[in-house]
Amino acid sequence: MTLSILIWLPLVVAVLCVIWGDRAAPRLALVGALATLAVAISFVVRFDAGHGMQFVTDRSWISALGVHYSLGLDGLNVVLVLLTTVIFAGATLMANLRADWERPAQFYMWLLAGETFVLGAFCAQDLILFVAFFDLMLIPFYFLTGIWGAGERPERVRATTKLVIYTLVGSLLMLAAAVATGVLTAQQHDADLTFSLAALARAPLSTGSQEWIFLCFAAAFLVKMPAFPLHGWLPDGYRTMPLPALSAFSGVVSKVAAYGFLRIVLPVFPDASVHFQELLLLIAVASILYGSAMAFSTTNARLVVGFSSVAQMGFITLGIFALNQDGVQGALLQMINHGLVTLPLFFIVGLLAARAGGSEDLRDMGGIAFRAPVLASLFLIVGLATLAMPGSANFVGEFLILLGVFKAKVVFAFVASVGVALASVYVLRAFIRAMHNRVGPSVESREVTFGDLAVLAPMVLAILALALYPQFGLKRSEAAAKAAVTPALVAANGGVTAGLDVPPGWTAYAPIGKGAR
Amino acid sequence: MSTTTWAWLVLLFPLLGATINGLGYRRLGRVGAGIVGTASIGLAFLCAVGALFSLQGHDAEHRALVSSLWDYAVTGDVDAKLSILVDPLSVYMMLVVTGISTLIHLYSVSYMKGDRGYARYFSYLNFFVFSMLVLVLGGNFLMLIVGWAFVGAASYLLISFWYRRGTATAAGIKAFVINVVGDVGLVLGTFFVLRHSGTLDFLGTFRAVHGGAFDSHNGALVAGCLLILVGAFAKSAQIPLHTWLPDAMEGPTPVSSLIHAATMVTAGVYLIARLHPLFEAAPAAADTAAVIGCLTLLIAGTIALTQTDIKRVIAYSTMSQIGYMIMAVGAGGYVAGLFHLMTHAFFKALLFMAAGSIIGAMAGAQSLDRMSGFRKAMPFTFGCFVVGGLALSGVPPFSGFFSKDEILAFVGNRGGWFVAPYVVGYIGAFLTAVYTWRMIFRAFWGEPCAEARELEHGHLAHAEVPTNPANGEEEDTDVGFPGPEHTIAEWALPMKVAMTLLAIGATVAGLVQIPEVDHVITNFLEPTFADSKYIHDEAGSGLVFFGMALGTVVALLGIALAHRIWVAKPGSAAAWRERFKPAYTLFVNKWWFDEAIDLLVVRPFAAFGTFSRRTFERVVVEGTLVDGTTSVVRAGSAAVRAIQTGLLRYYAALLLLGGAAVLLYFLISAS
Amino acid sequence: MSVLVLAVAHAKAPHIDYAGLSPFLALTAGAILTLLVGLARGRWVRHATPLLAIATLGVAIGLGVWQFGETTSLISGALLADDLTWTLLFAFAAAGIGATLLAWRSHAAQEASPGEFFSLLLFSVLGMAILVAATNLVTLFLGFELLSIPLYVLCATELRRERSLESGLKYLIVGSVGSATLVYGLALIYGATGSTDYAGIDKAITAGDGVGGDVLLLSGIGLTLVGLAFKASVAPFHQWTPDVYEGAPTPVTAFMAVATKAAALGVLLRLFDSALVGAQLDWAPMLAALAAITIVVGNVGALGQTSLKRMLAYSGVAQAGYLLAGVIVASQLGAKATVFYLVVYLAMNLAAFAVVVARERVEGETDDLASFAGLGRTQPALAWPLTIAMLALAGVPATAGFIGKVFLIEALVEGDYAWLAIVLVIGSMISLGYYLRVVATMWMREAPTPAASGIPVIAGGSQEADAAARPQPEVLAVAWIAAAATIVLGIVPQPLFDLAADAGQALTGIF
Amino acid sequence: MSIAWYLVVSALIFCIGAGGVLVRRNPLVILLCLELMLNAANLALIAFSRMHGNDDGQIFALIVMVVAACEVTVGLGLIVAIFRRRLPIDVDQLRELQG
Repeated sequence: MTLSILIWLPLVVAVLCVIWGDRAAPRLALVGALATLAVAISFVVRFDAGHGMQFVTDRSWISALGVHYSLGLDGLNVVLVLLTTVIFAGATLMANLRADWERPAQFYMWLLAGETFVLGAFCAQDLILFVAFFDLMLIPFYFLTGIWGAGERPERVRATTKLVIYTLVGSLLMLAAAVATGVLTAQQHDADLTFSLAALARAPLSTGSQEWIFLCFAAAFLVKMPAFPLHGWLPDGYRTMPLPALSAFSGVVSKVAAYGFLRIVLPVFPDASVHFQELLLLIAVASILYGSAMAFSTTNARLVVGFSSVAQMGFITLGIFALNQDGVQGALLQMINHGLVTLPLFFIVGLLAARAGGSEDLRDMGGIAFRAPVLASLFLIVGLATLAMPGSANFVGEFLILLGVFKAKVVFAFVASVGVALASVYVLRAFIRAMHNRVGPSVESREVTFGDLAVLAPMVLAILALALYPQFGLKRSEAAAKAAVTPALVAANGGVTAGLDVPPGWTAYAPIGKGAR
Repeated sequence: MSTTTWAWLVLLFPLLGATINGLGYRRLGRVGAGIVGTASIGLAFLCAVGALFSLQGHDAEHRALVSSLWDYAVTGDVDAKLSILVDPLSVYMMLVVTGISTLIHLYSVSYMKGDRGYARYFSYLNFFVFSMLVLVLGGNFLMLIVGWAFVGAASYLLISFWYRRGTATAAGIKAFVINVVGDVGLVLGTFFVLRHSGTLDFLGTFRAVHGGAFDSHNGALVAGCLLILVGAFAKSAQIPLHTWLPDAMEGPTPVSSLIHAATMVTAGVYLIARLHPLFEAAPAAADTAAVIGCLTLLIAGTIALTQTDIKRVIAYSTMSQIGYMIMAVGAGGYVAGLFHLMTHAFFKALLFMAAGSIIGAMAGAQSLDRMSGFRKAMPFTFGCFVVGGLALSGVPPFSGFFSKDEILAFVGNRGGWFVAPYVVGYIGAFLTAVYTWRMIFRAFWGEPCAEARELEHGHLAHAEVPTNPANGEEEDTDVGFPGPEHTIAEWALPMKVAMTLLAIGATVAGLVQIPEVDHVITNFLEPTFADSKYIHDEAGSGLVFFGMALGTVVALLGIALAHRIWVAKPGSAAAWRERFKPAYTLFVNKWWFDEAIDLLVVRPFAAFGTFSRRTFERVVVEGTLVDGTTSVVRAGSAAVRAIQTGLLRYYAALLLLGGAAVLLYFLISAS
Repeated sequence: MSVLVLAVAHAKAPHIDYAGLSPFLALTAGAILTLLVGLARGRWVRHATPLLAIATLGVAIGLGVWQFGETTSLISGALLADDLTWTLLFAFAAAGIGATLLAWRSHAAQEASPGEFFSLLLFSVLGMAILVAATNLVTLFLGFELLSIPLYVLCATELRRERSLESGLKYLIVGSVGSATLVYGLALIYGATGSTDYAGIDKAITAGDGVGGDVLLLSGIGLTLVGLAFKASVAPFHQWTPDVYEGAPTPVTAFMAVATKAAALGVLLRLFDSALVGAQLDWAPMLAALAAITIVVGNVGALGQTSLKRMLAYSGVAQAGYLLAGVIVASQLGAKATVFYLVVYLAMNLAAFAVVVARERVEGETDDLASFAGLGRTQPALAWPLTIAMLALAGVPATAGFIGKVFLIEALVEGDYAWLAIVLVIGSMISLGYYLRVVATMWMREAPTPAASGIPVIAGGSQEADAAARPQPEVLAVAWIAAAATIVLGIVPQPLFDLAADAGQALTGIF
Repeated sequence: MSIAWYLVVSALIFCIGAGGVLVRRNPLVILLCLELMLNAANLALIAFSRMHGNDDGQIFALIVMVVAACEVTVGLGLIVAIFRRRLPIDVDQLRELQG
């Protein structure tokens, strides 16, 4: 069974949804999402942490441009693929709970199409293929937001356009940069034109070209995350997006950006990564502090979650640009954790809004814990996980991230740790404002329905399971993470591998000759 | 059954209790919840005893047993297994924690009867015990931190247990955040240690320390230990991170008694004792601990003198007592500190329970100003309070006397500048006696207040409109907590039993370690601290006896003074207030710590938040980065369309102009 | 007398390779035939002439396929029939067929009698073919005019509509200025090199290795560049484009948009990458600057247009900027990229214009964006092709537009014009603004109340009125085929790559 | 007599034509000016063909003339059509299309 099945299955189901029409679509989509999840699980089960890249598919797509349709799973993306399928299954279920989508067939079509593209981006092992999927990811969310989004039409359309343009701006720069990478590599090493990430990693560019290309990639990824100060699209976009789409978007789409840093930037542009390390760390810390500040000062529940994820992505960036194994491992784990908490959080925001007379303003909520203890407890668990309470996998993630940064640049670790404390402020603030204190004016407390539980319980169980055994993620990614940072380590070490524990079989700076592939 | 299995069982039962109570809150009614809650902890206690005996079975060198379930986070330098470390220290802590907890659960069974959050209460309480046990059993830094944060969370949940009270939720978030600050300190400290020790495992770290891993990096070790102290101070309410503890009194009284007196707040003491090899390798950090503890015990004592909320008085007294312990372990007197930890657990829990009983009699009111003359009305509570008071103020032969005395003797014996803490310690002892007995005299002596008189006629006062004692706002009773009807020890057997046992403990617990007579605790803990360089320096008997005498005198003087002010000459308190006006203002305002922190930390961050949202987001992010670029493009578009006049001749003109420009370029490039 | 005989005897007629010439002849014959048929009376003419036109174009394509791979010089070097010629011929013919289908029932075709309309279309196609096949300045100019003059007329065929006339006259006058400039430039080149033959010019230039100070040649190149850039609607010579596109009958606009641009870029490729390639170092920077200006002006201008045709005109300007990239680098890769993108561009625009036509038939003479509101709900059959076209023009992956851009960027980077690549992507960022606006209008806005569809009489009487909901099948067909092509080429671009590769190989002067 | 003079003259004619296109508002006159521009090119062509001594230029010139004729014809046709529609014969009035 090849990865192609995993990737394209959702799209096939999406088409079926359109064919079979509105009545069948919701269930069909749900089945499709769950099936994809099952396939993903089967891959994770068969994945062997020991052997680098696995389940490789590699056939020439556009030979004239040296572009290959090549997919593969390794430690970096295997768990993220699982996460993606989980989140989308959850999102589809979420959507199923709400019956009143207009033109449901199209809604589910776009949702599942989105899944295909995200999975593609995660599995792609060819630079152009990655870029293609990366840009494509956005289109479904464009339609989902624009057609089914909240708010009055003109504002909605404006918000949607803003969202797409600002996130695609980066992507287009990345397109140019990606092509440049391939061409320049071929020129500088007098090799055949190839965009295979593995090959590109083996033949690094001259520092000069690396640097401008790095900046283009960074722009793309930082906007998509989003990181401060490139988050201008976030407030409107998040306020508008329908919740299922939003939880998928914030849950996994933002991760693709972080993943891109690991998969592409660090291995292919090691020198630039070292050169710009401080800049990126600075942005990361700024995102942490700014995101937290916004999260504990805004009163819109959605935006609390939204800006909290700015802060979380800041942590992830921080870990990646610690440029050492601990940081990267932490970042990878944190991606999973954040994905797992985002969906339930947004779902709970939806439930709270439903109980507060449709308002998502914290000031209109409060005091429902007594009549909705289950909801309160679940919110509490998710909330504590979000603020990375020790005992949650999120903590392990942040622990590793901070440890990595601590080793690399102590100061950043100290400043960033302020963000940990701030996280507790905004999470508890939201929790208390929603669940505790006196009952809000127009609030009627209701317990969660079984349908809601069907969404929440599995996610919470997943969070707890990962909390008990974070090693699940760590042991799978260890080797790959090591490999991903090694080029940067070597670059930082002045290009010599002496005194570094370089993973076996890692060959730095081996130029690819003509006909290498 | 092996020692570690016993220990795992100790962990298991509270967790089970918490889960059962948490999930089955609908099925098992009040009785069920109470039984499950108490029984689970009781079983845990029995298992702890089991662990004790099976540990004593090993010979002294092999009394540090590690057992781990699975890899928790093992990658790179991080080697955290899900492991526990069972050694005399952790067993000692286990016994204290489970023992006291059992009694307090028992007490709660009746005390919380009127409350509709009953099952939730017990599940939280069980969860707390579980967390505390994780803390004391954790075999590596990560496990320690996990337990550390769990107890913080449990404490948060229980502080804001009556979550319809704005004051309670505020106190909860305050406690949680300060504790998180502590966690962060602990984590960063761990990094410093981990960087050179290369392992998170306790025993491994100690081995590395003894192996001289830090000889060349002592700076790092000191920094690490100082950061770890931040964690310890936050948890143990040492200045300046103590401000959450008084507010934490928002929680139900048994909670205050268990978490904020007997167990959790003493975690800092345990931490320093646990990591003593590090601190002994970094004397600067250890001394800091001693100094801070010394300051805390003094400052807390002074504040306690002036507070009128009975629970807050006891809270400050707790701070002060923990100050003693921190001072002790900072100075190297681990056994003394831990000994005081145990005795303090007994008498402080007892005092809180008694206070709870009075509050019950006062229908929820907590202000000393309104209490008086309960002596006849509640003889049992009175008795317990007196025993607790005597123990607290260190009157022989009560437990507090021996433990406090051992601490001071040890500190004094260190000599050098430790003389200062020594003296301060006795001043603190005097203050302790004064504020303790101030409390007792005001509550039990004098004219019986209305509630007391009613109680003498055999029925319990009942507030028709229950109000929040903190700010007097009306409770929102539709959710039925805090319970509208209250309970007092006199009328509730479980409370009586629990308090009696504690009273006995508070009385006799000191006898296990009488200087020159027996050293049960020292002998028991010996294996853990065998590597300490202070383990063997006993205070000379001269110093010991002098200290004993001095302690007794100081305590009695304090009691006498209290009696003079609040009993012999009622109303002379006002005169004293006048005489020491500046001091009084300072104390009654709690040395303005809250205000200072608010000014230095809270406001800046709040301002930052508001600035970000109101100004930066609007002006820079929206205005400049988003709208700015957009408007530039729009302007360009307007320009292009403006040129598009529709006038044919303009087009031709532009065409020719363009042509001319191209031509010009080529001509220039030609020449 | 005898002198005359001698003269005849000595006058050696140039050898003519009729096989190679056949497509041109077919087009000519078809055009004339159509014209004649058009003279006949009866309603059947309206359907006969377009069918004839399509047949002609079909035949031309067929003959082109037959001749494909051959490289023959026709009429003693006046024309060169090679793969570049044929590839582009296919493009022109395809565009012609598309336009014919769109024009089939348009009143533009009815007002100017259908025969004239379609034969003019065919002549224009012929002109394009000659233009790109030309290997001689004279034939170049001839083709240029043969392409332009019929278009001037076609623009004005809706004689009753002022805008149509206006656009016609504007196009004519500005166009003539353009061609005057062109011919003057050609004259100067001839003067500088002494030959009107590409080969000769190339020889002359390379002989005088580079053109260093040759003022004459350089100004010649400059003026020629202006003339051709004008046709390709490259800024700042683009200004006629929006007005003419908006004013002209939509089928004609569609034809101009795709075919004219293809022709202009074809000839740019042919002339600059073969005859003038020796002077590349001199003209490339200028061309690059023009390309950059064009990209910015086009994209910026398209923002905030309410007329879809006008917006497409500006977007066409921008796309011309992209297409120039391939010419500038003067490399095989560049030539291929340009040809590839030309074909893609043809598909994308045909789809878009087809939908516009379909809407016009219903809504009357309006291509106002507002009239597309809610199309996604009311007529998905129309909304989808337009959506695909817009996304493709914006360069979204899985459409041919994306691959075309990748190809162009690759050519630019390889030719050391990375900065232009950046300009290109910045341009496409801006372009998202208006392309997505169209998509949003269709899918995310409410359809206007049916009351709005009061069809003006001019919109063509009743048969459209009852067909209000259903657009004509042939229009729909064009839309869907073009859209499908866009998607398919976006996923399996290889065949088109091979075609482009053959076309590129034809330019032997570059590597 | 050097080629330069011919070029100068032709350039002058070209500019005059261009100027005319720019300043005159009557399409008829504009068409005339266009003729001037084309003929400037013709002059240049012929001059060059003399210079080089080959007759390509002459042929070119002939073709240009033909083309010019076609253009004018079309132009006149359009002008007539416009006149029929009773529109002003003034290019500055034709600004329906703009922006």
